[in-house]
Amino acid sequence: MEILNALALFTNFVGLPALAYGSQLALGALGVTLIYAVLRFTFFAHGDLMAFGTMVVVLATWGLQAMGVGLGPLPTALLALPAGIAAAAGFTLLSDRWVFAFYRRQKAKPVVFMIASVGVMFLLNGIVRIVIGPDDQRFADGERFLFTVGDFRDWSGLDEGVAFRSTQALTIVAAVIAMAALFWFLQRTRMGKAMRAYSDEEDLALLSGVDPAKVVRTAWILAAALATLAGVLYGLDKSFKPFTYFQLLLPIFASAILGGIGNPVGAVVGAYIVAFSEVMVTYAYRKFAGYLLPEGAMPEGLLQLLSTDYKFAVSFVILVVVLLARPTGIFRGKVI
Amino acid sequence: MIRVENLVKTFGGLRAVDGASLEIAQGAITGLIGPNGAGKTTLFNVVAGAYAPDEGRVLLDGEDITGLAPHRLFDKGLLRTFQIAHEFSTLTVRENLMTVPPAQDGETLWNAWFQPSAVRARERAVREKADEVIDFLQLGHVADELAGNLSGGQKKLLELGRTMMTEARIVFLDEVGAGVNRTLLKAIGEAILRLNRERGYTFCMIEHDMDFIGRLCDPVIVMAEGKVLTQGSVEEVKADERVIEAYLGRGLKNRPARTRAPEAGA
Amino acid sequence: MSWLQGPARGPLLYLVMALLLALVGVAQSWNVALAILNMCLVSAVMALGANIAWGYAGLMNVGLMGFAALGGLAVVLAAQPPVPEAWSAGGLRLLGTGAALVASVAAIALVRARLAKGRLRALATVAMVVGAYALVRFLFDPATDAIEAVDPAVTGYLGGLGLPSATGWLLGGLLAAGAAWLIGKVSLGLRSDYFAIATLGISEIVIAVLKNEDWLARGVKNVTGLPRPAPYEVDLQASAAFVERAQAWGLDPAEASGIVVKLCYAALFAAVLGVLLWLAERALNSPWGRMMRAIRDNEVAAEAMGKDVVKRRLQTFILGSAVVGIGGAMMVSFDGQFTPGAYQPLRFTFLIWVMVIVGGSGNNWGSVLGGFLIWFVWIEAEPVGRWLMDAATAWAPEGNAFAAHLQEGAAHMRMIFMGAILLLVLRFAPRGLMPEKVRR
Amino acid sequence: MSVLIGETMTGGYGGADILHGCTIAVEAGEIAVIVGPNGAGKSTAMKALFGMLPLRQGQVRLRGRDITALSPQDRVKAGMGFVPQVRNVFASMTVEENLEMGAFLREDDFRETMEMVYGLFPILREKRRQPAGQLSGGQRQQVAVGRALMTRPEVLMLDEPTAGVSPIVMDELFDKIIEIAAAGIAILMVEQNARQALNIADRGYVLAQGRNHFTDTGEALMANPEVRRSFLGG
Amino acid sequence: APAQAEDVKIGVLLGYTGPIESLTPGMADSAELAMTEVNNAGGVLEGDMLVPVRADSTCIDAAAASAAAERLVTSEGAKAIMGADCSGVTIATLNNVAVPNGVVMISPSATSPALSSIEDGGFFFRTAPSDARQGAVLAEVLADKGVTEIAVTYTNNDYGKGLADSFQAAFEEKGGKVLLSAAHEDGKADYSAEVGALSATGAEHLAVFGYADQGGVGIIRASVDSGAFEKFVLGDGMFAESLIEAIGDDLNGTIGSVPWSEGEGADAFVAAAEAAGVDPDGSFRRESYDAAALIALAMQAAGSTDPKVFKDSVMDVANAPGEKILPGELAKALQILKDGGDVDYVGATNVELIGPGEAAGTYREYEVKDGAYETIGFR
Ligand SMILES: Nc1ncnc2c1ncn2[C@@H]1O[C@H](COP(=O)(O)OP(=O)(O)OP(=O)(O)O)[C@@H](O)[C@H]1O
Ligand SMILES: Nc1ncnc2c1ncn2[C@@H]1O[C@H](COP(=O)(O)OP(=O)(O)OP(=O)(O)O)[C@@H](O)[C@H]1O
Ligand SMILES: [Mg+2]
Ligand SMILES: [Mg+2]
Repeated sequence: MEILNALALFTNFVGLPALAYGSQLALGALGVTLIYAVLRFTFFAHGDLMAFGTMVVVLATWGLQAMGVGLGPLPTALLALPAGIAAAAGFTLLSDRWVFAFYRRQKAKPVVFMIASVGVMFLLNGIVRIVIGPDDQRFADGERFLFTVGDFRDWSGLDEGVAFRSTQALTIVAAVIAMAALFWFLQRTRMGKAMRAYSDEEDLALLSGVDPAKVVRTAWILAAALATLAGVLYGLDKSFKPFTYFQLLLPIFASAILGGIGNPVGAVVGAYIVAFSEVMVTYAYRKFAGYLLPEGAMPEGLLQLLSTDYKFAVSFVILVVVLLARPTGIFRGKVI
Repeated sequence: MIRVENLVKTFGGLRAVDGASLEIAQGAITGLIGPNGAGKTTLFNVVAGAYAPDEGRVLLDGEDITGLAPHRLFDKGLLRTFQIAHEFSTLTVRENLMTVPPAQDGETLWNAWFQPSAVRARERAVREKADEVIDFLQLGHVADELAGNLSGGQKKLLELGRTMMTEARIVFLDEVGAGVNRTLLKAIGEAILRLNRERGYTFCMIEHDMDFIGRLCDPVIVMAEGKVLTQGSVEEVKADERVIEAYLGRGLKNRPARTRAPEAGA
Repeated sequence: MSWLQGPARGPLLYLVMALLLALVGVAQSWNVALAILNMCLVSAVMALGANIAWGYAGLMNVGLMGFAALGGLAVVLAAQPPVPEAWSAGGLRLLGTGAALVASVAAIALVRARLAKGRLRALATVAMVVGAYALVRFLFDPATDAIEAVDPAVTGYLGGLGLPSATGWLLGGLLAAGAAWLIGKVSLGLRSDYFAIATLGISEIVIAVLKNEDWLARGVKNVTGLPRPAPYEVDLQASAAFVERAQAWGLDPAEASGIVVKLCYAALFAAVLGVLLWLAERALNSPWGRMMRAIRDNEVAAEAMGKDVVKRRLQTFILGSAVVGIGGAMMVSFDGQFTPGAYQPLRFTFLIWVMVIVGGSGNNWGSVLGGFLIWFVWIEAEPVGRWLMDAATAWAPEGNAFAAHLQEGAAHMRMIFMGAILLLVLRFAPRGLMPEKVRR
Repeated sequence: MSVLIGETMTGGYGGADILHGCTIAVEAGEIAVIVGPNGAGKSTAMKALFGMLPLRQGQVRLRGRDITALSPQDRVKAGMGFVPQVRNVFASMTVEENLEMGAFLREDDFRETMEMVYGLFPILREKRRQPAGQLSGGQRQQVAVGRALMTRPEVLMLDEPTAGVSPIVMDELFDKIIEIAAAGIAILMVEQNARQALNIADRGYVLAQGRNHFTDTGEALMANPEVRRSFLGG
Repeated sequence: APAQAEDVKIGVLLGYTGPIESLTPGMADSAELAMTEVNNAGGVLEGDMLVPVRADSTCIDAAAASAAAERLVTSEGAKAIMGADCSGVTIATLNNVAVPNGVVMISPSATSPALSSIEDGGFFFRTAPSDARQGAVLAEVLADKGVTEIAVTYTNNDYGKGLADSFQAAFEEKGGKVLLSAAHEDGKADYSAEVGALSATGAEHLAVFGYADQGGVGIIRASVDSGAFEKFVLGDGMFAESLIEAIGDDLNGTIGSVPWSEGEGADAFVAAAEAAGVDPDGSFRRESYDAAALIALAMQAAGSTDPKVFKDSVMDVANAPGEKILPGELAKALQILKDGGDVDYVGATNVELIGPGEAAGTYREYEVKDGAYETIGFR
């Protein structure tokens, strides 16, 4: 019983939150990794692209809610998702036409693309805030929980409860599916191979008959879709605020790099490592130990390895340590 | 001068060099041939310090140099070229060459900042030397071109040129001839001979052009599947049935169907 | 436009930059122009530092923020008066902790040197590291607690050495160089983006330490009122001679004092920038610079040509970081305060990168120009952005909901304008305003 | 009439012209070989024929149709195949994927062609699952040629296909090329193994400084003492 | 002869972009509401109209904030600055711009103790009360409720840290115990680590000293979702209607404190704001209104728009004696001052400037009941 309590406690405060947060990062990292894999640069505007796509979804959701359309227990935002994806894809395609295509023709270095993407980031940053404002926006509806702490306690008879939110479940499932799909797409499909070929050796890809325009277009559309999906799921779970989306960028990059950039599986694994290291290293294990240790042996201290002040630092320490052992990430990512 | 003992280098499950032992004699021009993928380049890389071997040792004049960093080996007079050209692409051809001489005055910041005249004097000497090499390799018209813009063959020449910029004791050439025009290659061969005779350079060269090998090398070492297959003079090796089977082949089976003579002109 | 490609391009662009600043002086005020100029100079120093690592050696240092912050910390440590109460409360114990730390590291090194490689050595190392950690924490925690308890609202830290402010710049360079040495040792084995993210991570760690270790520089409680290397405006205004002189020039004393103080800063900053630029140019155009560019282009070949790539990389990384540290120190001196919470990657890392790339990586003068231009735009984007928004909504009648909504977002036009300028400049100068020179 | 002809091609990489009115043509079932010193513009001429270089003057015609303005990928669609001199494999993709990329535009079943390539270069079958970037120099070259063979083009252009391959593989390759040409495909290649190449060539071009210096049958060029001395290494 | 009526520019220096960009528009609106009210009442002095000029402090970038302030003062000619917001940039702009140029600055939100002792030449005031007082108030509230153990989380800046420190000191003095005091960074994506650590203390109450639309709400949401805490104690930064909207019924039972004027001050502000179409709900909006109002009243009282003159009147209008002035009554106040009378500006937050010109503040103790803030009492 005590062991079960300890397990429930751990699941509730470490396991599930880290898994959900990891999945949120993973969806973002998949987009970053895709752009890197195909277009060979670090896309700084990804956080703000997530915000942009989500913004459109929020507006559309409000519209649907006003019309009384809904999905029952599921959030209405899922219904509005295509609108957000379309808008984000439209934006990326336009920005490619007006910005990135030029540097491709110039055969500019990756760092120039990167800085150009910082420019796009500034633009998106302003657009999103002018359209919807910098505030917190809520657009979640439907059932918030699959089961709450109380439900779980009643059901199991344990002292400790576990809560599981529907958005957490959605995010985890979406992350895994997106990873598998992207992996399959890049490895197995004709288009996926064309994309990898294009990224490896652009001129040679042309000589094989690959249509560069199509490759680039597909990459942007997929990235926009991933960004919007990531943004919406995050927003449903927490809330939508543009600044937070920008702040997501660093952990997302860390995840993608840690797993080995360019590799979808790496992005997801990296994301889970970042998330779990944040939560596990800073968790106070006192209560947990209390369940496992004999009666009355509850330790005095908090049994916290590091204070949460250093939570962000912890994930970066882990990042650096992992990179020292595997210099191109866990799954041996690309080096450009 | 160089002794390779039981060298093993694996990549994952693949044993690229699989217990090769060989010796390169002082003052000789040793040829290294073998089928594609025999492990020749990998062997070079291990000897030159680019890879650490899984097993075995490399001795230079009796001293164990296994696993020394490439720049340390360079200091000991061991030079190498790369099969796939490794030019400094945003430096000009001349700068590429001028980079090579070791321990240049201007390569420490202190001198660069506060000893300009000494640096300038040394630069002049290095530049002269570079221009000599450029002339020899017929690269004069591209001396100020970025090395990244050279043609495939020109890059190979530059590879070779770098080894001519400094006093070396032993030079490892990895297919310097591939992609180089045969007339020029002939001149290069003569230069190699001269360096060998006059300055006492020792050479070890990988090459697939048997004429070239034949003109320069003695002895020739044949590698296959990571091991040394045989060794001997060019004639001995050419006559070896195993070498013919694995490497040299027996000439063309087909004869081209000559159709028309080309139109004149153009 | 061909004259824009010739040798006159650089001077011309600098002239344009000077005109832009003069325009601000005339249209807004000279105080604004000088305030911008001073930060332009600081930004130029930071951009120069980033360019040394990137342009010379191809090292993507995305931890600029951390080095800038360390430079800032140095100003606190150099210029603030010491806090004797804090020293007596925990200073000795803290020094003892430091000694214990050094001793432990030495002991570990010794044991590792003595024992043969193997399981025993690994075990001993781990045991000693754990022991050392426990010991250090045992000494460290009470010491810092005692220090932080000394009047936490005002001090609660050890204070500095009470030296002149500008010594902090030198110390900032040294501190950043020391950190760079450590970081470089650990992470220079990594390639391109992996190295970048590692430096980014380490800079976040540096900031986390600065924010949370209050005994060092008060953490998020900030150190304010740092001594200045220039006179105070109020003192000038109080000086009769100054007021008289100002009035003789037909200037308002307050305005004149602001201008004079800013000019003092500008002179100091320009001197530092000048020296650094001279050293950087000299190095780049020497065989050393050629060697570094060779390493940047192809490290495998450079290594085979006898260049000690690892050492040279580390050297360049340290130099570049030190310059960023100096820039960070100058900025803190200019702001008059050290606020760890203010260090955000966007402002202190990526903006500097934008400066380097827009200016032209690999070209010192270009980076400096980039520092000037981008800082200028960063600041002037705000009024221009508002003005643009006003212009864009001028058509609308009073009370138009759409126009009102746009007006609410006027502040964010700043970002749009910033982005637009960045993209435009990069469009017309894809290799930077002053691209790396090809030495023929 | 030639299947592929580049007529009086003039152009370069943005700076000075590299090609100066150079003309290259090849006919169906014919093997044409370009030789010349390093930096003569041979690769540049090949790139120009394939539309990877803007021409200031001259035109490129495929079966009489002017294709000067066509993009490289459209020329592939029109039946041309090309193996560049450098950067001619997809380094992070496996050998098999490299070959598949060669057949990217083919709708039919290409397994047979792949078998043919594996038959020609047996080592590639062994290394099927290995990223091409990890191959030895000669093996990479085989992958590069194999990729182009997968296209089954009407005009096959090879830039130094034998650089770095062993003699036995070179022979196999030339055998195959003769076979392919015999099937009616036009073959244009640049070679520094010039004597072996001219041996099997129907037509040879000697290029120097971006200009045609000699144009004749392979045999005739081999017999020309000046050509031998200046370009073929005696 | 009466001087020509002219425009008096007032800088509104807040971080419109950056970490607290979501707080600032409401603050600026509230400040401008006060100015509009003054203008509708005929302006100050001889009908001089107050013209707000916004400038971006970015909240974090001291150099950018100084440049913006420099522009406000030396280019636009602002006579006073309503701002800045975050303590760091406030101190920088005060030292580098306001004091050198002799311009009055009233910050609605900078709570750092360092500002109390700064050499401001009498130009600096703030309507945000210092943290020390609030910490004591909250400790008292809890002690009265018999709470002896608590976990604390604060936003990792000088406001949060200062409040957490002063609260901890006061609480422990009363015999309570702070089991864990953990910082949280605003604007981060996820707070489950913090909540996990805090809940492991076993404390029943969680004190949150953050911002209602920043990390604070993230902490509360994560706590409620995981069942970590059900009872929250909130600092003033957390007081906002949006918090109740965001969290819903789970917030019931939460207690907290917020600077408030006893009586109708806050309600009057709500009424005045709503009448003008400004959202009255949000952090530091009342303080912003008060700051702007003080500027106007001080000008009127001093009979001058010269900051070097009217700086000395700020304390007078803010404190007794005089007629008490609530939000929406600025017209009346201006009239009284014109007539030579005396006012005691109470405003939305019961402004009472003490010592070096900062708010002493009364606090309203509230509890959330049925999704609404209910006043328990004032301290
Ligand atoms: N980095 C690597 N990873 C995996 N396998 C490798 C790597 N480098 C070489 N190999 C393999 O090792 C074997 C030997 O390669 P090596 O380059 O030494 O051949 P080589 O004898 O130089 O051939 P060539 O004549 O074609 O240049 C090859 O089968 C190659 O595929
Ligand atoms: N990308 C480029 N940019 C500028 N100049 C180039 C570029 N590529 C080649 N060149 C120049 O064009 C000339 C011809 O190059 P090309 O590659 O056509 O020679 P090549 O005849 O193929 O020689 P090789 O036998 O060495 O391959 C050379 O002088 C070279 O320096
Ligand atoms: Mg090889
Ligand atoms: Mg060529």
